[in-house]
Amino acid sequence: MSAPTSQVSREQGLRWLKDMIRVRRMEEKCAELYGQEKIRGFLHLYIGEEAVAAGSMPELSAEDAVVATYREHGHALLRGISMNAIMAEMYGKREGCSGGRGGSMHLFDAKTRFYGGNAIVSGGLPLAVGLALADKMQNRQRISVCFFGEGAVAEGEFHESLNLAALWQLPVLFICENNLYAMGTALARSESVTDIHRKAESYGIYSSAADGMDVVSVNTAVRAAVTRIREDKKPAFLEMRTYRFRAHSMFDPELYRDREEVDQWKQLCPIATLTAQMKAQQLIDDRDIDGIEKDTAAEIHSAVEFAEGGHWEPVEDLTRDVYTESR
Amino acid sequence: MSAPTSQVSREQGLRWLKDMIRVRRMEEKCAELYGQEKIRGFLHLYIGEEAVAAGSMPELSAEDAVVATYREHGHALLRGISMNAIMAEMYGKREGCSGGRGGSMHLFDAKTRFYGGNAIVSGGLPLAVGLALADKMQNRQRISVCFFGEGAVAEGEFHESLNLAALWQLPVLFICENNLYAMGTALARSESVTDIHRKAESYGIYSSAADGMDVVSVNTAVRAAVTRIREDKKPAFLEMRTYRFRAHSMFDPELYRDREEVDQWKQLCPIATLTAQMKAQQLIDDRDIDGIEKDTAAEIHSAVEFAEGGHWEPVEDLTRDVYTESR
Amino acid sequence: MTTTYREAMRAALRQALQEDERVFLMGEDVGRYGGCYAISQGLQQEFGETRIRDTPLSESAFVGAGIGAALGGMRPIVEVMTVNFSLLCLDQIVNTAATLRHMSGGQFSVPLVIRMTTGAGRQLAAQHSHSLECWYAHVPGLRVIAPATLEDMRGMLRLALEDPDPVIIFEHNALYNREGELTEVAVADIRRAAIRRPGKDITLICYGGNLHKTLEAATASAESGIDAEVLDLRSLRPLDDETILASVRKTRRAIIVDEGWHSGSLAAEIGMRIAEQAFYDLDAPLARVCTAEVPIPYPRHLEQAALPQVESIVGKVREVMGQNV
Amino acid sequence: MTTTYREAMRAALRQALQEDERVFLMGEDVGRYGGCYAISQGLQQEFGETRIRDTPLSESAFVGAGIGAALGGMRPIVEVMTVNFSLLCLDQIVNTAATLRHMSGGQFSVPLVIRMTTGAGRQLAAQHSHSLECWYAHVPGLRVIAPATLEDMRGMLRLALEDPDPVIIFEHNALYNREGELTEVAVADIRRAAIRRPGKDITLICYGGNLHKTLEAATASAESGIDAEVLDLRSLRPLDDETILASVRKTRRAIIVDEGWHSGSLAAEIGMRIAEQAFYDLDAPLARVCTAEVPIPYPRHLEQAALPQVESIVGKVREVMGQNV
Ligand SMILES: Cc1ncc(C[n+]2csc(CCOP(=O)(O)OP(=O)(O)O)c2C)c(N)n1
Ligand SMILES: Cc1ncc(C[n+]2csc(CCOP(=O)(O)OP(=O)(O)O)c2C)c(N)n1
Ligand SMILES: [Mg+2]
Ligand SMILES: [Mg+2]
Repeated sequence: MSAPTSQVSREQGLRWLKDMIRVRRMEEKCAELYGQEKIRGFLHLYIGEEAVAAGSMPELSAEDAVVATYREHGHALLRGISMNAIMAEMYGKREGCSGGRGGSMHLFDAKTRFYGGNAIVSGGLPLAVGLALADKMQNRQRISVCFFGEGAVAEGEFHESLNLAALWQLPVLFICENNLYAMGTALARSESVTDIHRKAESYGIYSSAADGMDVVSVNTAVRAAVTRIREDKKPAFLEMRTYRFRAHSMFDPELYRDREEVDQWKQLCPIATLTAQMKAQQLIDDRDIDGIEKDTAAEIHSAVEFAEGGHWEPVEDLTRDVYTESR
Repeated sequence: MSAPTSQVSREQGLRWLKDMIRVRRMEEKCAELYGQEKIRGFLHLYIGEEAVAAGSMPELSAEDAVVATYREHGHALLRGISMNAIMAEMYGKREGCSGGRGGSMHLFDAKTRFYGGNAIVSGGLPLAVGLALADKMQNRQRISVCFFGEGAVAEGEFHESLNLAALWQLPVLFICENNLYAMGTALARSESVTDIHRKAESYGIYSSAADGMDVVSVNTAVRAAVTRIREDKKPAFLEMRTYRFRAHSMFDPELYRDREEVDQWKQLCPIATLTAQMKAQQLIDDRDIDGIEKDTAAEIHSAVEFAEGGHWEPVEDLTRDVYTESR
Repeated sequence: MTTTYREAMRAALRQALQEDERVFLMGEDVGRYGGCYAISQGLQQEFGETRIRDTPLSESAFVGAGIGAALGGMRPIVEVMTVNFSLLCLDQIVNTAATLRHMSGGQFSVPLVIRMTTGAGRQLAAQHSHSLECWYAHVPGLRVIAPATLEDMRGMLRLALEDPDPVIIFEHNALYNREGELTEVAVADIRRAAIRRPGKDITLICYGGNLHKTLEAATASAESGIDAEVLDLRSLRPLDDETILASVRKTRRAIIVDEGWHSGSLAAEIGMRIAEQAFYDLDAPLARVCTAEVPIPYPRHLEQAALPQVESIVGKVREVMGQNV
Repeated sequence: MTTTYREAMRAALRQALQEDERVFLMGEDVGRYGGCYAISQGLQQEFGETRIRDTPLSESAFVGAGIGAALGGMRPIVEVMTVNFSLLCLDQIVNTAATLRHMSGGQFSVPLVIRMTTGAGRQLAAQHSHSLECWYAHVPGLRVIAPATLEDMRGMLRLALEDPDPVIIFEHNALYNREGELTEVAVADIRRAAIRRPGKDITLICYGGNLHKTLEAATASAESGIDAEVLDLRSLRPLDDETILASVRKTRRAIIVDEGWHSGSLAAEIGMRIAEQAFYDLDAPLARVCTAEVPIPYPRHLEQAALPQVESIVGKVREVMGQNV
């Protein structure tokens, strides 16, 4: 795990640290706001898994598309949606990135080609396949990246989508965030073969696994996969081995896993790991981290203010945006 | 292909010949009756694929369960449903094995545990998994066998069902009848990896392929798989490489495959092959075949008579058997 | 011009493919096989495998891929072979196609057209004879249409493709082989219901595959001196209340003919709308002729008995008109 | 005894598991997690992993496996976490569970119970807030029930398990935390609708999650001198026409309250039945209070505005009673 890290430049490392810290702190704030009932509904935190989004997003170009799940705050932020727009969305305000209609599970953004925010497990995979199909049919060079949990692997849509992408040789990058649990269901209770990335091989899709707790491993794997997709015009599959430090959602009493297991994984915190390594290599010092934390705190502060100051959509507009002409 | 055949006994060989000829002639009659509009709706002939059902059924015990598709006349007959009851069902008469309600695609029989006759591609797989689950939960020794075409492999339910059977270690035998086409869609146009039986491996399911045009190969493979399932209490998967000599259904203009391809496969006719081999080994002579043909002709004749003489269910009973209490 | 409904739809597809490069057709057996109802026969030779795209048996994935392709700037026409198999892709249609625009606060429209064959009558038995239009017509975010005339079969596809939101086209299998004169005068419409036969005594409301039975029933009723108006809905969602209510207010009686199962049919929705909005204009109880509450049986006599028929419509007309038969 | 609806359902499950060895519960997270609504918490410890069986995310396969297990002599209770995810297993429910008995000429019954949580109101947004009871209630071969009282939550499961055919139980998420007195006197019933509040001026028909809102609305209406009768359907398929019509014939007015989207709602079916069978007994147009035609929005004020509420029911009551507000 430490080997590849040694090649990290100060600049690169700082960006990753900043990205991961922004996601972490934003979500910690969200949890707090949930307690204050400012955010409602389901809220699924990504805390612990930040290295996956942080290591992936920098490899995409602005033209590429991203499809994610209900655990997508980190992806949305690092794809470039402003924290203001995300926070306002969590509040359900008009200024939110989905106009307030979607909430935590349905962040969308046309500008950055962020296609959600899908709360049906596996529901996003066919969408990503279709986006890639459109690109292929129009001879565009862009790719589509689809994030999903290992729980989605058991769904029929996973199988159908991988087959379709491979059969039609579509530029899709499937990134499975294997955090070992689907709600309370451990991987071994949902898959007869738990080596997820091998499943992609049965469709003839290039596939590999990476340490999802290490942003460098993630980044290396994503870079290789993206290069391959752009060159070969074929899909690729990555399994990111990671872990969520928090409960599945704010309703989860976490009866299904031991404190010790969680604590062990927390030792692998991607932020702490990268920080420690860069410090050990004297690439950064405490002031760098303090700077990031301070900037992030300011960003969060203003995002919360933005959200607080946002507007409720008038009730008269209730049936807006159901059809395009009704706008 | 000829190697295993050399071990066929006269008795064994005659049974297979008889089974295959009964299916073949029955279906030829069905095609004729379809032309006369005695049989209506969809009619999917199994002609060319008889070795699969013929080689499989003898390995099952009376307690085992069978689940099939809309191309199931052969399976139904060789599982032990009388030709009378099958033919009457094709006519839609009360005396049919489904009381006339199902027709060609929905043959059912409680006595022989024949669970249909499912016209939704892949729809039968979960059912077979559930039958096996019930057996496992009740500590019964029986197994469930599920036949389906290679077209079903692309469906999500295929994936979900194989995973469930493997995960829960259920006694199911999945038999994929790979006849290379799903209606007009060639396998290579529906699967990125066309080596079907390898897919089962990604669920950790024991799997192999057999020559579905050779009843001995089929039988050998099924026997091995059934033994394994009964011993290991785990599912198994078989791919039978076969071909349908006729159109997909009576509506199919067969635009998608060449006459030559069909003719080549017809050279591999399982009935002709076995007949020739047994004759060469002087295990049988023309009189044996004549005998089978004569008996079969008589069986068919009386089945048609039975069906002709059957009764239409009165219209007053239209809503019968929708609910159990309405009987 | 004399033509069949099948040829009319094929012509519509051909024209759409010719006029707009973003249009493509995908579905099971639309290419090599020529379409399971032979609708797309010849199109793959003409437009190639990319634009007449055969799919594996993966309803959920290829419908979802259609949604994605629509988002990506294409104008996909996805053929789900029949409504029966659409049960395997309902999640994509309801939870993605129908909701995406709303969930994204209006950022993403899904200009997708889904065609499905619907209906019973061909002795295909319980799993292959559904009429689930009412389910789709229940879902905000979808537009649902059903051609019943040659002109609509020829013209609705183009209108559907112009729509920025997902449109489901239900084509009744009984129509394809029907022949008729394709007039240049009549134009397709996916927004307004059409009066296919004016009348003053009672309004018969129907759509798709039942229009012709209903027209026959109207003709037969005329012999008993009943002048029935026949209204073809065309659009099942949204419903054209204005045309429906205007007709019922005129005739003061209505029967809805619908091949869906009786309970929870689209006929119920239409009846309820009339009951809510034109209660005082009615001179007789509302009525409907729907399919019996039974999975469709295979034998012809039972299947026919289960479905709306000219005779059952005529019988209901007389009943509502107070003519004891 | 004071208890919650959640505890009532858990007690019903426990009793079913204790009384019949063939009964088992399977679904996503019913075991280790304790059920996503904590219904089955503790049951896996008590009955083991075999009978409280966690499934992978494979709605189609495990519902289909439930059908197969029922055929194999078990009495499975399959929990589909919420109705929203049931879109992934509709094929198994409609094309196998509901049709098997009929297709096989009465040879195979499917004694399967499927439980699903339904309804909106918790700000779960467009994909997690469906109320699709009407879809299921449309399908011959299924029995569809919805408990609205503690007694029914406690008692319906047992009756469902006694049924030889597939039964779908819809449990509204808003009920689980509700507390109340579980009386020994009241008994559950899955065949007859129940009058939960007798009244003479108007019948308010509702079910499941809306019973309590409707009762509140009846109480509020009483202040305006309107004596509303509240009818709880209990069974959504088949519908208990007798009880419905008797009530409407008495009060001569009816409003149906239903959390389904307005168009094509179950409310439409009930309204249409009244219009067909009790037309001459009505003194006012029929009316319904349903959910607005919009995928459910996330913000509370919009979600609440989309759903039936005490105020909107009261408003409709006054409108139908001719009280201009
Ligand atoms: C089709 C479907 N079934 C069930 C659910 C309920 N559900 C939401 S998240 C979840 C677990 C998903 O786990 P995984 O895919 O591993 O993603 P993670 O939450 O671990 O990131 C479940 C069962 C759902 N949203 N969609
Ligand atoms: C879910 C579903 N989609 C489509 C169909 C229409 N259809 C019937 S048979 C068939 C081809 C199936 O091919 P395969 O599974 O290989 O079986 P074969 O007919 O070759 O025996 C199709 C597409 C169907 N019955 N079910
Ligand atoms: Mg997970
Ligand atoms: Mg095939």
